[in-house]
Amino acid sequence: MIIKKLIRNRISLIGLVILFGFILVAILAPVLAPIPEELLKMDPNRDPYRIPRYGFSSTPRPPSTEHPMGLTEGQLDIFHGIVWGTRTAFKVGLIVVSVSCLIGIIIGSVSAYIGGKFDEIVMRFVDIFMSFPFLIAAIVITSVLGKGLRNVMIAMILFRWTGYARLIRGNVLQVKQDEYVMAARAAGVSHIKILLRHILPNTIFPVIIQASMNMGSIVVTASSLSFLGLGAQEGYADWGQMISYARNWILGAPGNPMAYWYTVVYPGLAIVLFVLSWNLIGDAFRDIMDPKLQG
Amino acid sequence: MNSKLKTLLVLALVVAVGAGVYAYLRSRDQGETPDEGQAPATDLKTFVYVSIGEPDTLDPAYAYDTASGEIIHQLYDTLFDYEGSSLEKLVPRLAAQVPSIENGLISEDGKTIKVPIRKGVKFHNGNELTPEDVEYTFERNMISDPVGGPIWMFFEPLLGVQTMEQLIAMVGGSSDYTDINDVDPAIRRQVFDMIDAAVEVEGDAVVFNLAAPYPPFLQILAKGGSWSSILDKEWMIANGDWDGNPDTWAKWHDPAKEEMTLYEKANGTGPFKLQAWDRSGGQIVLKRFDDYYRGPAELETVFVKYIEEYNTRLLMLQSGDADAIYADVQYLDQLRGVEGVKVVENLEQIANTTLLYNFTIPYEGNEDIVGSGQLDGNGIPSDFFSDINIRRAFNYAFDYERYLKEVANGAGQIAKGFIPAALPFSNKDGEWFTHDLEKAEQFFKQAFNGEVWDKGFKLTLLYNSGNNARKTAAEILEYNIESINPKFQIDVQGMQWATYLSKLDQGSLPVFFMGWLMDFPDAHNFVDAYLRSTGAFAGYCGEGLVELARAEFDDLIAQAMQAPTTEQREALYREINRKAFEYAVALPYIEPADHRVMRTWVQGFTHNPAYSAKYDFYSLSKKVADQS
Amino acid sequence: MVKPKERELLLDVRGLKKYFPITKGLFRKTVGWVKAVDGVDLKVYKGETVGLVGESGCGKTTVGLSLMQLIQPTSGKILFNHNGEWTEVNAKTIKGLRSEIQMIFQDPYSSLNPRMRICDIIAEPLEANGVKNKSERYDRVESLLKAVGLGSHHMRRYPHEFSGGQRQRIGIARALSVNPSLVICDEPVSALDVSVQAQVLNLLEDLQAQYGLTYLFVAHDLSVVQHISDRIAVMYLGRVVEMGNVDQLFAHPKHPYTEALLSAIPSPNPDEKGSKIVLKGDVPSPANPPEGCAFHPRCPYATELCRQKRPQLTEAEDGHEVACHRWQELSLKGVSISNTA
Amino acid sequence: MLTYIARRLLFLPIVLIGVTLLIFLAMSFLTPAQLVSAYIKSPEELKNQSVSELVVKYGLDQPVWKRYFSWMQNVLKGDLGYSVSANMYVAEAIAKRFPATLELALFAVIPVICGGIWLGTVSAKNHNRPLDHVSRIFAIVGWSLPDFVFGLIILLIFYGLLRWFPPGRLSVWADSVVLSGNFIQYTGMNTIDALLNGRFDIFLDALRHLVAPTITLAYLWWAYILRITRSSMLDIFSKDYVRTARAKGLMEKLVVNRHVRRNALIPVVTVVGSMILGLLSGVVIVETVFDYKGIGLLIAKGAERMDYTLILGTSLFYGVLLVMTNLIVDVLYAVIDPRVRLE
Repeated sequence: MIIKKLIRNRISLIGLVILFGFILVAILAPVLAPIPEELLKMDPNRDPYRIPRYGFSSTPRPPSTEHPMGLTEGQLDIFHGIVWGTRTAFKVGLIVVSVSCLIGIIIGSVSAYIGGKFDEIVMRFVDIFMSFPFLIAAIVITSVLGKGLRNVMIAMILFRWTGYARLIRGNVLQVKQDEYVMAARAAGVSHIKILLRHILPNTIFPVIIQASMNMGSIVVTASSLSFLGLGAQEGYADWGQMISYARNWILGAPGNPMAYWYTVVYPGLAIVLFVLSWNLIGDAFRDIMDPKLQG
Repeated sequence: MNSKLKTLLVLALVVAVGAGVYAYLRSRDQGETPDEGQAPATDLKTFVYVSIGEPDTLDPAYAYDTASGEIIHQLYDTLFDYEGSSLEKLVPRLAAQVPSIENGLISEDGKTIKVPIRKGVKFHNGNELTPEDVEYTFERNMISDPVGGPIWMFFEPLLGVQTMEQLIAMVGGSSDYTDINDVDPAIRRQVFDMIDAAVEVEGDAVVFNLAAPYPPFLQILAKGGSWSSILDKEWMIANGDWDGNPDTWAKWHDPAKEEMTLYEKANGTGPFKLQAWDRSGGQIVLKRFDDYYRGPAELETVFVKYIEEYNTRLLMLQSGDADAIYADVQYLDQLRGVEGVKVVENLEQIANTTLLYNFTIPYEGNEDIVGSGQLDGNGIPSDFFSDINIRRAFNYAFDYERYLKEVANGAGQIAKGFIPAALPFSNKDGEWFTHDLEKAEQFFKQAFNGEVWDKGFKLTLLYNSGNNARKTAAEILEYNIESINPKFQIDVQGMQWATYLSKLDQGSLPVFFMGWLMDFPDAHNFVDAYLRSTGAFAGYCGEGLVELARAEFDDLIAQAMQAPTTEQREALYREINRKAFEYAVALPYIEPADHRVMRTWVQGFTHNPAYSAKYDFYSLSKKVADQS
Repeated sequence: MVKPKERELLLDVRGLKKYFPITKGLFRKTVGWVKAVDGVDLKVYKGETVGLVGESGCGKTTVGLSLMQLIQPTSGKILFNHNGEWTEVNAKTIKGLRSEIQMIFQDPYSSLNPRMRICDIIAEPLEANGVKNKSERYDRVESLLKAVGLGSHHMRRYPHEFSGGQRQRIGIARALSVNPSLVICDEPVSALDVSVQAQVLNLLEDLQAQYGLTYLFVAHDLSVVQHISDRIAVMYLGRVVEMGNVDQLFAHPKHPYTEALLSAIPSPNPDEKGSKIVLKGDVPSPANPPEGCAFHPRCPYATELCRQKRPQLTEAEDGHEVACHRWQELSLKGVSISNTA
Repeated sequence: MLTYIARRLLFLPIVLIGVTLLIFLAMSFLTPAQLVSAYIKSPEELKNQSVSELVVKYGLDQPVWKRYFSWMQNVLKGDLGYSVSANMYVAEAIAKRFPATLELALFAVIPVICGGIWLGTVSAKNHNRPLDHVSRIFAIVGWSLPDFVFGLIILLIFYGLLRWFPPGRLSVWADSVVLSGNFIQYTGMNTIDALLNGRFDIFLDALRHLVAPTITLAYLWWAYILRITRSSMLDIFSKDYVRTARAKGLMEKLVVNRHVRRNALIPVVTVVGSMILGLLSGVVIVETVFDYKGIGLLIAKGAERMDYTLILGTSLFYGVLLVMTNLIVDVLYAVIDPRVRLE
């Protein structure tokens, strides 16, 4: 029913089409951008996420028949990076959103359900996490655990769950007062079952919508971290990192500001479209789910 | 609420429009159209240099980084300077004469050096320079000796040790103290007496008493070494620094950098005075010192700004807001041939970059780097690089030409040994490794009795992330070694600097990159760093290297310093170079050249590779050729 | 209807109190108490229906929730006759007593989880009380649905597909699923249309007969409980002010508050002149109840004594208790049951 | 209300202790050699640096709890320590850098809020019509753009091509005046200081440097405000009192102005609080691109170098800022919306 409505809404249809395109690219990545033969010969276990480089000079090279999107700084193939970066984007987005959402939901709902002093303490704990500067956290975590996408994800998860925790807590506080919860307690249902069966199904939806809308911003945040040198391993297919490779070429050559346009336009477009699709769907989704906004 | 909102909107609009109109008027004011900006944005007496990385400190006893040296260079003078771009020929500055054996100022045994001091030189505050100031400068710097600072360069020639700690140990104290105040006062007094005796005033001259002959000593005192900047004793004492008292000096030993007197103050004899170090604004403002003894500089004001973002620096240069900027060598393509901008390239630099091998790699807690720790194709054994064949194979596998051409953008030359070609006694005509995959294969086949060739290995090659050139060097090595045998696996990984440093400190990196930029232009500075068992990097290279260095290099290096004639020195360095090749101690691959990026209106740029400053502002001026 | 004394006592509530703290200031210091229930004694016999009546805020729902231990009483004893053995109902024992005491909730719209199927809603107490076998549970659900007048085809539906009356039947089925002996009905019909109310009440009566249930029936007006109750307790500001069997209480109320409540029952007889007693003022705050008899500021018969001394609940006649200083002097107006029947 | 404020402030020390403990906990995972990287910036500086000596000199070999207590003691004495990466005492660094960021945030907030609310209103009034779609997509694109890409484009256009709005905080000539010693820096905010010193030319110069970062921030944040305004406006549109007002035949403009906007702004207030917080701490990248020397740059640099005195000091500062901002928002909320009561 929701999907039908999403399709009928023209704006969200655009979002769905773009997203579907990305999913297709992600699935077909090994076909679209296989590891070049000669590299595979040298290293049969080569990680496909590692972008092949075609030389060691840093100056980018424009698109050609061999490299349809050109080579970015360090002669890395932009097309390969974009295609495999799609998988990275989904991976990062889905993992960060689902894990932080899960943590937020557990902590927020339990805290609200138990209530009282416990709730107050947990909320102060949330405050502490919220006042911890995210950037510092990301830097410290990558120093402790090492550079790489996984650790960037851990950093993002650590400081994203608080938002979900707050959101669900508010909802649970409301639902907790409903009579069906009382009825379940009167029936002697255990607290865990009450939470799982009665409270969560009636509170989780807004959180999930929120989470789906965050998919996009997580990819942007990850790319900002790459800009600060905290993101994926260098040379790893990640859009944010590809943009940061373009960083010093954005201004082009003097007198020709478009000299290196391909280094920034392709990865930039990938990020913008990806985020846009999630936001369009999320926005429409919210309109649909919120009966107040109907008509 | 609504009317407030409107007011805010109107306000915002007014601000925006006002700013726009103002900007327009300003650009008209200066009579310039946005086309490339033929005139500097600032007047001809103001110079703006946009660099990266702020100085650590302005105290010559502490400063050991190039950014600090850059500023100290402008504020102070030293006893000598190099003539033009020469590295050997010295001219007197605050000294009245350059000492030599010929003019009798250097004793026959080379251990006593007398330096007559120039008269009539004024400090920025008007005080006149005296020989006591010079004596004070060296003694004060030696008693301060901040950890990791440059003062070892005084200790080594004058007292034969590297640090204050070693000096205390030498006179009989324990070197195992945490606080200098715990050291027996008698020993402290003894230590002071030795420092005191090392530098003495004799009439109008200062006498340095060396522990042993030290050929590059005068270079250590020359311009380019910020540590030899001459201070004003009277002013220093007035500002709370050590007053020359032999018993209280411990109070000024190894202070925190921010507590040092000259941390953000300066009173030198240099051509520029410090007007402000605006740390919150990331800039330093220098003003011309009108009483400079060589005549006032052309420029009145110099702004050194620190901006990390390359794009911003680039745009500032293009618009004429900056007269010169720092740019990485890999972006020079964008700058060459730009109207109004000149790129001065291939400036000689006395430095090299090297890939060092760890002869004894620890296994415990290091599994993420050494893998299985065995020669089974999934890792490397602890003594991997102790096998000379492995080291030779690596050295033959690296593609030096390609690095120079593609990564270094052609700037510099391929290293042939540890002593840069620009210095005397280098290995430029000797035998050295070249890119030769056949030889590399041959050595790999010999390594570990052929086991390496059969089983292969897996090696993690770490670099500190953000350093693109080193990453690429690692990948060139990876590409070449992997192409020799598919069982050879090299995994290139970036690591954050803090973690990298920590790993390095634990000695757990199997191979690592190091650069060495000279302290003073002498072969000793390089062989000491790379080849001596007490050298700067030996600690990171494992016990295996230390043993090798002790057995093969230490004596040769010491002899080379004591050699009475240049010919004898040369012979000894030739032997050192030969052994370095024979043992394939490490993989030096480039001696990078330097470059400058400035506007064409900048005149008078000179270059001396010994200078820590990229620009000697005293020699610079701005002239706009076409003022029609 | 049987005389109460011949019956076996099922529930004995003694001095039940529930105070909610009022906090204030920086450190949440307790500065007072809302005395929602302030010493309630209540006896319920097997098989009977006791109505608990009072205006909203008088504490009647709190009594119900306290009995179920859904809120913790401040003090007092709740004793329950569990197969001839007396058990004190508290947080520890309530687990074992869930299958004995059940509750029907006020709002059929919010008392059913909108995201659960009917069969699961009704089976939930069974599951919680140890019936592990799923088909056994569903068999029971099916028979319960039949008992409350719904069909087995309703099992797989969701609550929003039902009307209010049907939902309340589901609520009843849920309460009965574990075969309780005592059912606390918390205003089970107040949210329903008048036409449906009677159906539900009749169902409750039928079920009582069928399963031998005992009801504690909480309501805010007397007209509802009149049909179904054997005895009625009238509450005012956290205390029981009058208690007796339906005939006694309706015909001869002894407390002025009961009289006022009775007068508010609309009479179906158009000839009878409505002489509705309108009480002055609002119900006082339970945080700050009046001195003396809590009802005195609104009582048309209040005297100086009422202002000073709190009357105790005393037995006026057989099984008819009242808390009023003047019950003997006053002759209050009741209603005849036949009239309203 | 006063007790509410007092109660909330009572939690401030708890939050602060929590934040700092958390940082120390994280630090305890780091080896002393990792912490030394605050003092050694690059491999080139390893020449004669002895990592172990520096560890001893700066007490980095002490157990974490010991360092925490000695740090805490100093904080209670009012000493936040010295930051190696900033070359300043931490308190001084915050005092000098924060006004710059505050100035930027304040300037950015005006167009962000005004523009965002205006767009949100337009969008809501034209619900599901092309104008709604256009303004939403416009805003979502802003939200989807990585800020450094957008910032660099703005820099290229307004400085590189048009030369209108240069990077930095002041021009060289203005810097000369400010650093000459005759210019008193009262607040650290250049625009205000310039007016207080009676230097209108410097005021304009400061303003000129603020325009480009402001545009960047505004564009990136518009989507946020737009979305909130739009949905809360739509919410209000469906309310009975608005229907009544419409039914009365009130002009649409009056309906919007009198009934809708005021009520729709209530949720915006909460968002503005968190937005200002975000602006105050999260403008690292805009500050980097426009060389705007604010606190974001300071923190990024400090964190990169593991300068833990700076990290702790700024976290403490931000903890205070967060608690205060949240408090102000809550109070403001209660003031605007009579239904909200603070307990």
